[in-house]
This record gives sequence, C-alpha cells and structure tokens, in this order.
Amino acid sequence: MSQESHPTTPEGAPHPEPFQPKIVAFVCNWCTYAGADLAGTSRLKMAANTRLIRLPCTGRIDPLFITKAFEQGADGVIVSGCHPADCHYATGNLHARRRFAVYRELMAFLGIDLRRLVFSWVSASEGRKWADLVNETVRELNALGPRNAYPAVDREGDQ
Amino acid sequence: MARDKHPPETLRDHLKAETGIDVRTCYQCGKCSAGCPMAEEMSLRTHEIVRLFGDNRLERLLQDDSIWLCLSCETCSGRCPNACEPAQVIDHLREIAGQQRGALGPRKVRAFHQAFLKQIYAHGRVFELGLVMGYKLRTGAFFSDITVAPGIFTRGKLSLRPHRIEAIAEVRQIFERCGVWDSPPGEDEA
Amino acid sequence: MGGVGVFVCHCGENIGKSVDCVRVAEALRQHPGVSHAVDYKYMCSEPGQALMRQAIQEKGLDAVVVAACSPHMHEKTFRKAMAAAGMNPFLCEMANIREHCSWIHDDREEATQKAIALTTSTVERVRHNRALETIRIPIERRALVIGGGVAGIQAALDIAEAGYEVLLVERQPSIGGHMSALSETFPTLDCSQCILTPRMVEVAQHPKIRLLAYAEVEELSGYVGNFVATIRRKARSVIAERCNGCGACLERCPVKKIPNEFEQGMGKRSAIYVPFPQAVPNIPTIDREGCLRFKARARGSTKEPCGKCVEACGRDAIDFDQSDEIITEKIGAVVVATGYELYRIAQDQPPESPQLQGYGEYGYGEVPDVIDGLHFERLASASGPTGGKILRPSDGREPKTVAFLQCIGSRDPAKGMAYCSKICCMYVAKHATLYAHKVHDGQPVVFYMDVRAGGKGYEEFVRRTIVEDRAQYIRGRVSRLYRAGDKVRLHAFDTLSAEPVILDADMVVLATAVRPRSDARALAQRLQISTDENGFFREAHPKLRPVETNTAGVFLAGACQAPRDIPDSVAMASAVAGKVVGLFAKEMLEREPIVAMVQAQLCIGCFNCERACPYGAIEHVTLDDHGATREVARVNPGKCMGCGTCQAICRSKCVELEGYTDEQIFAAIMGL
Amino acid sequence: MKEIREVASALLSGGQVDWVLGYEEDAKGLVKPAFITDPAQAARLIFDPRCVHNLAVYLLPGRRHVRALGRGALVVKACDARAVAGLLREHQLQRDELVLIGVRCGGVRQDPGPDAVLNEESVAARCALCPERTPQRVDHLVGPELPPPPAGNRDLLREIAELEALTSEARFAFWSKHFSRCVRCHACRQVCPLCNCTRCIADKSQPQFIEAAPHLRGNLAWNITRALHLAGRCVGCGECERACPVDIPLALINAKLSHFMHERYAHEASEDPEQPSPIGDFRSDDDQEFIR
Amino acid sequence: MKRVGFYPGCTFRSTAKEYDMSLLPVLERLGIEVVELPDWSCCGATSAHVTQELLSVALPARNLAIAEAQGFDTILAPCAACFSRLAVAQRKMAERPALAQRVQEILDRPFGNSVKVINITDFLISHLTEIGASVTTPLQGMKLACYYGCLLVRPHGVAHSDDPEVPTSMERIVAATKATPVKWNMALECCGGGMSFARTGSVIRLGRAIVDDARAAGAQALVVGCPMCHNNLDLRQKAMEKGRETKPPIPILFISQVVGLAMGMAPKSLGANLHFVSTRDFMETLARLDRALPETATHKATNKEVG
Repeated sequence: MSQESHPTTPEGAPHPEPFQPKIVAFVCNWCTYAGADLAGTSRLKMAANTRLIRLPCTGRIDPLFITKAFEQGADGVIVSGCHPADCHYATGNLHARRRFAVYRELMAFLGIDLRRLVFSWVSASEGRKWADLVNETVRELNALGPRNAYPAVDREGDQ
Repeated sequence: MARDKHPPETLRDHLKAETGIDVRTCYQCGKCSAGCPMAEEMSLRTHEIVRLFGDNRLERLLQDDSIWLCLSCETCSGRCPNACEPAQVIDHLREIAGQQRGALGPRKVRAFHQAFLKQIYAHGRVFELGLVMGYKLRTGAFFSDITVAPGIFTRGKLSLRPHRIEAIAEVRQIFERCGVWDSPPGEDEA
Repeated sequence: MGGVGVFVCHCGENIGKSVDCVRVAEALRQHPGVSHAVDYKYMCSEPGQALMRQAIQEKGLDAVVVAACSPHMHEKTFRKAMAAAGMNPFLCEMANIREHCSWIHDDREEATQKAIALTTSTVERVRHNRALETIRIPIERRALVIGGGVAGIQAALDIAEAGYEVLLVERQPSIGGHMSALSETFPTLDCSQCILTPRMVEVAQHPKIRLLAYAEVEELSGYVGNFVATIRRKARSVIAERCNGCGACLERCPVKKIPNEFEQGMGKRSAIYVPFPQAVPNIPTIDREGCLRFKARARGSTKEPCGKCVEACGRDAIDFDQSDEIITEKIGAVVVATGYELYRIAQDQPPESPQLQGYGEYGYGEVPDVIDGLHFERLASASGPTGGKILRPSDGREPKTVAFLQCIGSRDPAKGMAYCSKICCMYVAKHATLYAHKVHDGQPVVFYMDVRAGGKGYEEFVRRTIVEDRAQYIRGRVSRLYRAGDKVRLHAFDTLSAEPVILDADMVVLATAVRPRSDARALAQRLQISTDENGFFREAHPKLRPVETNTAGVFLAGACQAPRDIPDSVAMASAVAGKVVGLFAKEMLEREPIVAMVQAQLCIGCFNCERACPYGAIEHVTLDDHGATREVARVNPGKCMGCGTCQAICRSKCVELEGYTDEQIFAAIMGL
Repeated sequence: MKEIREVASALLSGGQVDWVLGYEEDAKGLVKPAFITDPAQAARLIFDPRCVHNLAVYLLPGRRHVRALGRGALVVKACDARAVAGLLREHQLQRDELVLIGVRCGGVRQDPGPDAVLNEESVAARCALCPERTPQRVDHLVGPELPPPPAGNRDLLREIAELEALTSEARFAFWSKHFSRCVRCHACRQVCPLCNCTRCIADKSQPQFIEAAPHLRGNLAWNITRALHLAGRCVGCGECERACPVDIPLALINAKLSHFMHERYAHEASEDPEQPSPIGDFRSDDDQEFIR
Repeated sequence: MKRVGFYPGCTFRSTAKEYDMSLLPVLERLGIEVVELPDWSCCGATSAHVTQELLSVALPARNLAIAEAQGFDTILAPCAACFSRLAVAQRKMAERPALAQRVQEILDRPFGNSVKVINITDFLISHLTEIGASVTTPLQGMKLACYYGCLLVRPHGVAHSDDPEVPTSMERIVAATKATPVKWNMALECCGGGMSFARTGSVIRLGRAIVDDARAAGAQALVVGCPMCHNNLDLRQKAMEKGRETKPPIPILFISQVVGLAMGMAPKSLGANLHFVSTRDFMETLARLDRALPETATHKATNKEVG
C-alpha cells in the first residue's frame, strides 16, 4: 500500500474523491487473531482495507511498529489483544496497556488524531466485535479523510 | 391467582435503582422468617414478602397487614446471607402503600404514625401527652391504656405543655419539601 | 537457485470465489525474491503437498509461503510437509487469505488486491525467517507429591506403578489426611479407614515411593522437567531408622493430658505420640510444647528432667537433640494435593480470615453441644474416643434429637463463602443415617436449603436417609440457637409448610464450609502458581485443563483446587498421574523454539525484562566485557513461553523473540 | 562553595575516592565540569546557578573509562541525584561505588554563564517543576538552605496547555516545524544521564526502525522513540534541550510525559531506586478507558 | 474537660427522664462536658421511616447539620432509637450520593454529612477505665441481665463497634461496676417498642419472653440503653403478668443508672423511684452490700442469700 499516496487535506475535512483508508492491525495470536478467524468463519463482511499482522501477544507489540506503520502510509492503526485476565501469557496485555496509554498520550501531544490509533480487547469468541471494530474504524477514518501530514515513505525527505 | 403484568419498572428494579439492594439475590432460605419476632402473627412471612416483592406482586403484598406488623428490629437484615435487607424492602413497601390512597395499613398503626408525625410537624419534637391524646382521638381507644396513664402523670413523665422548637418553620418545610403531606392533616382526617 | 516459493490455495471455492488466485500467483511471481509461485485447488490435499515437495526439491527453495487459510488451521500441516521435504519447518509461513480475506469480502477486485498485499507481506517476512531447531530439554523423571491425603496417596501410587520415582511430602507425622479421620463414607457406608489404611501401607512399602512425613516444601525453583525442591524435614526427636514402632515410649510418657488433634480435641494423647493407631509411618513424634524435657529446655533450665521414653525405648531411638533437616531434591513434575480446611466458627477467629467472623447466632464454642462435621465423624467412628457411640460433649449423654445444619458458611456471600461446599449435603445425609443406625430412638433433623446429590448413588442415598432412616428434612436456614436448660433451642422456619419451627435438640452438628487451607496463598507463591478469588489453587483452564496449572509441570489434585468428595479427588489424582506419566514417558521435553534470546554484548543489564517476564525466565549471568565483568540478562529457554514482552520492553532491542524478530515484523510491515 | 572544596579534598586526601567530579569556572566565566584527582586542586571547585550540567552522565556504561579510574565522588543537585537513582534502579552502578556530594540548589540558569545572576530572565524553566531543593540519598550534603527559584518567564505547563488547546493538525504542524530542523546530531542523547544503552535503537540497522538521514520522517521516529524510552525515567534535568543546537523544545515533551506519568500512575521519577518506573510494570486496575 | 455534642431526643424530657437524670451526672463525673445541640428536632423515629425514606433521612439530617455547624465531628445519642435513625441517615447519605443530594436541597443549611453518631454503649466503653476508676460503691455480685434489644446492635455495621451477634460491651461496663452480668438468651430479641401503643398484645408477648428469661437466668434487674425498651419492659410489665400467676417483678434500669449507683449516687437522684416496676428491693439489697465495703468473703456470702 505504500506504493500509492494521497494528497494531504486538513484533518477531518471531507475528502474530494472516494478515499479508502489504509489500516494496519497488530493483533495477538491467541485472542484477536482467533477472533478475526471466527469473524471469517462466520462470514461477517468487513471493509477490505485492514491488514493484520500477527504477534504472539500484545506484550510483544512495540510502539516502533505503529510508528513504522504510519511511515508506511497507514491512515489508522488498530492494536488488539486479549481482555485483561485472559492473556495467554498471563500479563503481557497488562504491560501493553500501560505502554499504549503512554504512547497514545505522546502521539496526541505531537498532533496525531487519536481516532487514527485504536486499541481494543477482542477475545477469540468476539468475531462480531472484531467485524464491528474494523467497520467502525473504517467509517471514522473515512469521515476523517486521509491522515495529516505524517511523512510517508514516498513523500518524505525531499520536502 | 394470575401474576400481574410487570409494569415498565418493576418493584425490584425500582428498589435497586433507589438503594442498590437487589432482591434477586434471595434464594428463599427463610432465615429471615426464622428469626422474625412477628412471624407468628404475620400471614405473609418475611421471606414470602421478599419473594412476592421480587415477583412484583404489589397488590398481593398490600392485601393484608403483614408489612405493617414489622417492628423494624432488623434481625432479618442482619442475618440475611445475601444482604437482601428485608427490613428495608418492607419499609419501601410501606412507603409505596402510604402513597396509595386508603392503602395505609391497619387503622391503629396508621393512626399512631400519623399522630406521631403530626407532633413533629406541630412542635418539631414529640410532645408525648399530645401524642397519646391525638392517638386516642384517632382510635377512640381512649381508656384502653388507662392502667398506666395515672402513673405517668404522678411521675411527671408527660409534660402538660408542649415544647416547640425555635425553627419550627424549618422542620415543617422539610415535611413539605418531602411531599409527605400536601397540607398538614387536621384532626378530622385520619 | 533458491528464493521463496509461493503456493496459493483456492480452498475449492472458499478462496477462489472472491479472490482471483491465479492473479495472486502471477503478481507474486513478479515480486523480487520469489522464484516460484503457483495456485492449486487444495494445497492441504496430498497432491497439493506433493506439488510443494516437488518444487522445494527441484528449485531448492529457501523458504515457502502458503497463501491459504488461517495458520491456526493448517500451519502445522504445511510445516510438517516442509520437514518431510527436507526443509526446516520454520522457513514456512502462511498468508491467511481465507478467514481474513475471501470469506469477509465480496468485491473480487478488493479481495484480490488484499490477498496480494497479505501474501507479499508474508513473503517479505519469511525471507527473514531463520531455520530453528525444536528445543529439547532433558527430564528428571521423579515426581514430587505435596500432601499425603487420599488424593496425594492415589497420585503417588499411580505414578509409582507406572515405574517412576515419587517423593511424597506430608506435613503431618502421618499420611492419611482428612479421610483417615472419617467414620464411614457415603454413599456406600464402607468404613473409611478400612479402605484407606491398605493404600497407606502400600505407599509405605512401595519401592518407587519415598515418603517424607512430618516435612514441608520450602521452595521450588527451576522449570518443568527440571525443578529443584527444597524440603524441610521437621525433627521428630525420634530416629526413624531405629524405631520399630513398638509404642513402649507412648506408654511410659508421663504427660498424658494433651488434647488429641486427630480426635478433634476429645481424646487425650501423650507428649510423645502417634496421631492414630494406623499411622503411616508408624513412628512416634515428640510434641516439644508438651514434653517435660523440652519445656525445661525452653525455660533455659540446665536440668534434663524425665526421659522416661529413653528408658522405655529398647532401640535407643529417642534423640532430644535432633534438629530440622533441609534437603534439596531434583524433580521433574509436581503434584499439589494439599487438601482443604474446615470452616471453623469458633469465637476466637483468626483475624487474618475475617470471612469466618459473625456467626455468633450458631453458638459454636459457646454452647458445648454444638459441634462441627469432623467432630461428629470422630464420635461416629468405631476407633474414635467414644468407640463409635454418639455421646454429646456437655454431659456425655446419648442425644435423642440431633439437628444437622447445612450450608454453615457456604452459599453465604454476606458473611461466609459464596460458593457451595459440595460435600455437605452428602455427609450430612450420612451423619443422619449413621445417627439413626446408632441411636434407634433418636430423631435426626436436617435443616437444608437445597439437597445437591448429583453423583452415582447419591440421590438414592439421601432418599434412604429420609424414607428408611426417618431423618426429618426441614427446608430453611436456622436463624439462631441457644442453650435452653440442657437442650439447644433452634429458631427456624419451614419454608415448605410455611410454619415457624422451634426445636429443642440435644445436640447440633454444623455442616461448616470447605475452605482453602489458610496457608494456600503462601504455598502458591512458593510454587509460582496462582489462586482463585476464594484462595483455592487455580487450574490452567476450568474445562479443558482442569488438573494443570499455569506453571508447566505443576499439577493439582483433590480439594486444594475446589471442594471435592473422595471419588472426585481420587479420580482427579489419577488424571494428574496420567499427565505426569505422559510427561515422563517422553525421552526429551520438546518445545517450539519460539523463545527469546539475549545478545549479551549489547545488554546493559537494566533487567526491565526481568520484571516484565510473566514466567521468571530471565536469569542473571556474568559477562566478561573487556576484562571488566558485568551482570547481563539471559533467557532460560525452558521457562520462556515466547510472549515477547521482554523484547518490547528492551530499549536497545538486545533481546529477540525467535519467530517474531524485529526484522520479520519490520519486513512484514514494509511489505504491506 | 567552601564546603564542597573541603569535602572534596578530604575525600581525596583521605583516599576514600580517586577522583571528584564537580564544577569549575573557566577563563571566560563559563562553568564547566571539573575532574579533580589531586586534593590541592579541590580549590577549583565551585557551585552556583551556572552549574547546569548533569554530571551523572559521566557514570554511563558508554564512559566506562571514567569509572575505570577507580572510586569517585560526584557533585549532585537534586535532579542529578535523581538521575543517579535512575541508574541505581537499572543496576548501572552500585551505590558503594561512588560518593555523592549533594549540594542544595535554588535553581539554575539556562546557560552556564558567564554571569551567575538568577532571575526570571535567566532561570531555567524546568526548575519550576523540580519537586525538591535538597538532593536525596547523598553521602555529604553541603550548601545553605535556598529559597525556591524565581518564577521564570517561561512556564512549561502553561505552554503545554496552550499546545493542547490547538487542533491536532496545528499541533502536528508545530512539531513538524521543529523536528524538520533536527540535524540528528544526537546531542540530546549524549548528554542524557538516562540514555544508558550501549547500542542505541537509533543506531540499529537490520532492521533500521529509525532512519538515520535527517529528514522529518526519521526525525519524528527518533523523537517519538526518545520520548517513550524516557517516559517515567526522565528526571527533568533539561540537559537534552540545553544541548540541542537547533533549540527543539524537548523539555515540553519530557514535562508532558512526566506530568502524565504522575497523573495516571502517581509516579515520580523519584530518588528512590526501589520504585520501578511505570513502563515495564503494571497494576491490574490500570486505567483502560481508551481501550475499546 | 472533654466536650461532646449531645442529642437527647424527645423521650429524655418525658418518659425517660430517669435516663436524663442519671446519664448527665455520670458523664460529669467522668469529666465530660455535654453540649446539647441547640434547637434540635425529633429524629422522626419509626413513624418517619415507615412513611417515607426521604423524610426519615431528612429529619435526622437537620440535626446532623446543626452538629456540623457547632463544629462537632462526633455526637452522642444516648437514646438507641434516635441513635439508630441518625446513624442510618448518616450512612445512607454517605452511600447514596443521589439521596444526599436530595436531602441537601431539602435542608436550608450547609451540610457535608461529616458528623459521626455514637451510641451509649460505644461511648461508655471508650471510657471504661475512667468508669472503673470512679466506682466508689461497687455493685458487688449483683446479677444483671444486659439487654441490647435491636437498635444497639442492628443494623449490622451501623450500630455497634462490637460483634452484632455476640456483643459484650454492656457486660464489660456492668463488670466494671463489679456487678455480675448473667448469661441469658434474649439479649438481642426485640421487645416491640415501636408498637407499644399500636399493638399492645404483641408487645406484651415479646416483653414476657424477655423478662421471663432474665428471671430464669437469676437476674436481679434488667439493664437497658434504650428508652423505648425501658418504657416497654417497665411500663408494660404489670400487663405482662396479667392472666397468669404473677412472678416477682424485675426492675428495668438504664445503664447510666447502674453506673451512677456504682459511683455512689443516690438512687432517687438517678430517678430510680420513677420506674413503674419498683426498684426498692433492688436498692435495699444494694444498700446492704455498700455498707459491706471493702468486700470480704463473708459479705460475698451475704449477697448470695440476697441474690
């Protein structure tokens, strides 16, 4: 997806031509990935612009990944894992929870619209929740338009 | 008897919203009735009251005097394994009953409480001779307690002149703002 | 020629109908680094796998991407196939273009584009995969069983029978647990000791079982297959090797008035004692609080009084100077079978367990003829202090009316335990029956809320108790009881006849709740396992892994995990034995190599990873760094479960989770 | 001032330490770190509002040669002492490896001189946020009790509030403007007493998460990561901002996160080495409002 | 001198004036300055809470507000019934912000619900040592039945600092006067006070059980901390004996009277002569004891005969 780019518009402004937000989702293997599988086996339709990257645990998810995803032109990022107390590794998601709380705070301060940064708990049995989360996020980002001037790979340095 | 239709808000939902007490937790162990000093005089026993309350059977609950026999001794609440607070459930019912015209309990009990509250309304405190008088007038049972009355006077236990507090208006305002009475009940209505 | 091979699966119509698999294959064929890309109807089918094997061999592929269903579905299948084709299975990755693509998108164009993106990303990722070898850990084929009750005994015997060594640790002087104190057992009414004692003897005599009674586990380190247990052997003041259990010392001991714990304080015992006649091992223990000589020593007196036991002992087995002994043992698996405690409602409640407080209405400890279930067991036991006669504590008379109160402390969120103790309904029925059998003109009265008799022959037993043994069952909790003359007066309410009940009983038996041992939490910490909201040990999964804990190699048996009766405890113990034997049967412990590794040279030893690791897998090692030595982190592959939290925490990224390295994730993101 | 010299020379001549690291004045009246090994030289040591440097940075693994010289003593202000505690917390040194000469501090200037006047003009903004005048857990405490620093013209919390009042787009513009000027000299990292990695993530290739070339994208990645790595660890010594050749207002980011850590996790990058930093720790009842 | 806010309640000036007469001198002897809340009003008692919860909270709230305005953090409500209403209101408002809010609107006073209410037993227990110290004429071995009734122990958590099912505070106070608390069974049973007028029949039934059990336990008097209970058991005792061969009456004493007697105060000054059930025999027995100070074995013997 890094191959295409889109013109920058002010946050939230309705976008001229039809716009498909690019979303990267970092999910844990045991809950959310399985939940997304369930959504699939239940044939729950979702927007086609979300790409999952599977990790063992939200505890493994480094803010660097998210930053990198933005650099790659993502309009939004979803991070999702097991509900507290359901973590396959007991406490990985609780470490993640703090890490992302801080990351979020920082990104907001630096001017990233937090609607582009979605965190959720989706269990292996919550296929419906996953589908809704994806569609909701897409809807929000559509309304929001292409993400702001965050420099993506192809439009960078030379500016 | 057919269960009455659940109104939009059931008794138990209302109680829960108001007080946080949830009668759903009751599993009818009967410990409340077992410890109730009035159980033998009530036709509905405490656990039955809680049950009917949970089933929203208001009209059955107000059908007889059971809820008015509760002494508020709190023995039931103290020992309830599920913290259903039967005593508060009953108070709640008595309050509802009070709002329903004419549904307010056995005459004597009602008369007493009316007289009592009227005392507070009138003087801010309970002037006990007045209380006895008012009560007797309401029930006509004037001489029933004659056995004790004389003693009371000789011992100077009932002052003959009521003491009225300074800020009586404030107390009356409390009654009015609570909406207990639209107007203070006169001797006539009782 | 190498390169990545891409195999796109149609999954019949499942993928094919909304994803143009041919185009996906074509697109990937153009992708740098991809040397081979094909599509096929069913990749998981034998012909499909053959296709892959062939390609691997002919084109000498370096790595493989299968674009098909969810890895949860077929990752194992394809990795096996790779291995069969002589390729390292960890060089095979899957792109999920079914669950995450074809099944959830209708627009063929969009779906195809997404499938291409997902597959490309996976290709980029797999190019950074490394060949990994399954981790193989040696196993110490010895089980440690903690707790010598019926569960511990069963587990120990089953494991030993399978031919593996067992170390059975019991904190009391004798094994047997609660069951050894029971009179008869429901629903068969066979004598508890008659069925248990032979098993206890078996334990003592089994060549594969080493019994450490009067000992406690102080520490457990290591990990599955390779634990080290530190065990304290408490000093009996009797040299086990010399003692032949003749009991002469017991006879001669002048201190005879110590309340006998085993008899619930009813009988008396001597200062040197064996808890009960059938004790295993049959070796006396000196109670240092009771013994005259130890008391003298405690007072700091130089005199050494008494010593009657020494005189009595023909084998010079008494040793007043014996001290606790700490031993360490290598262990492969641990079975926790520490059992339960009975809820005591005594006035002097331990402050640390507030849930015991507030049952003054039942007069326990106040009214002498109010006793609990275990107390009744001893009264009813032929080997008990009354020789099996039911006699009440206050005046030793035979009670003609006995009230049994169920759910005391159970099913009582307000004051006690919210849960159902499970065994009370049955043991109360048993008590009522035993009482009816022993006192023919006696009337058992049971106060209950519900009778929960699920179990083979249980319901029938309760019916017999009511129908044949004339027990009167009254549905209603007792509100209060007190002493009235020489009777105990109960105030209850029969919720079925809607009548108040006032009963004057001669004796009252409280069926008090089953609760976790008060030291369960402490033990849990030592064993690195967790407890549930009630303090029972927590199983790994309530349904699918009921006998395992979250710590690999540590298992649960019996009432330490939840209230259980004898058949359940024994069944659970055998289940655990099965798990342990299954573990020991492996020649090596095999673990997926998805574990973290530390680059020691880069590690600054801040040990943030140590705090973050849920498994205590981070160890401190000393690194020689330009002559200077410093402490750095090392991951114990035996303990690491591969969550990768350490890597996310590590600022300099000197720890890497194999299979999910930064390079792999980075590539995957870039590939999207 | 006198006290510092006495303590220092005593320590040196007494042989308790082989070196003392403190502050001295150069010819131009600028204060610079002073490395003393000879008791006689202790007279060079001074302390006044020009002593801005956080000398704890010399204890980092990257400067092993310093500690290789043997047991040392360090002159520390409150913020410097917190930095030392940070290093202790992360096992970067043993407390008994060095002697701390704590000096009471009434705030320092933005610059190391030449003049030593401390007023609303000159005072460093971050001193207003400093919770303590007296360094904790030191071996020798010197200097007089001092009043809190004068309120400076710059109020970090106010500036943060003002920034947060803007639209996220405007905020992003603000920071892009600053970050695009970043030349990636990494001076902020070099002076930071808590940037204690032997291999900084910014220098990691394979994968190169943070592009090395000085353009906005890489610069953003770098500054985001720097801030996160210091979240809950930053002691607010302000050296990063002082060292920045293009005046990126890093103190704002540090203060913002420190404030958040305090608000959300009741955490101060305190002088207590036992207290863990929030990242890498958790409570089961941590706030998760933001998680769907 | 220690100051304490004081909420007497209506009965103190009428049916329970003995309580008033005995408690104040006792507190004075204990070095406690009692400050009556200015212009306090009735707590609403049972009648309010069976009629409307809001009223049953608002009426006590006014008094709590007055106490707050006076700067008290704790007030003593010696009447168990008043105490209960005040304490329950205090807790309900603490637990239910919405309710507290409504009460705020009803009262025209600033009110932060900051005042704690303490009942007679908890109060005296907190001065147990002082009581022991000020005992001049011990009630050597007098057998007393401590009667808590309902409102000194219930509702659990509101009323009492000690175990609601096995309270001991009254016993400890009685023991401090050197009297002997008897073991009996009805200490926590309700006497029906709330319905003294409305359902005399029930009240007599309940009272009888209590009085009989106290007698059976060999008590020479019943000790109470609640005017309602006192009124009931004292005033109605005669009626209890109706229709059966009458048993010897048993005097009903306020806990404050018991302590007062042990401090050597004159029975009359403590209002002992105002009871319906005569306390004469009791006082005579006592008088014989008092002369017997300091206690000796022989005198112990004497009270045995008497007791």
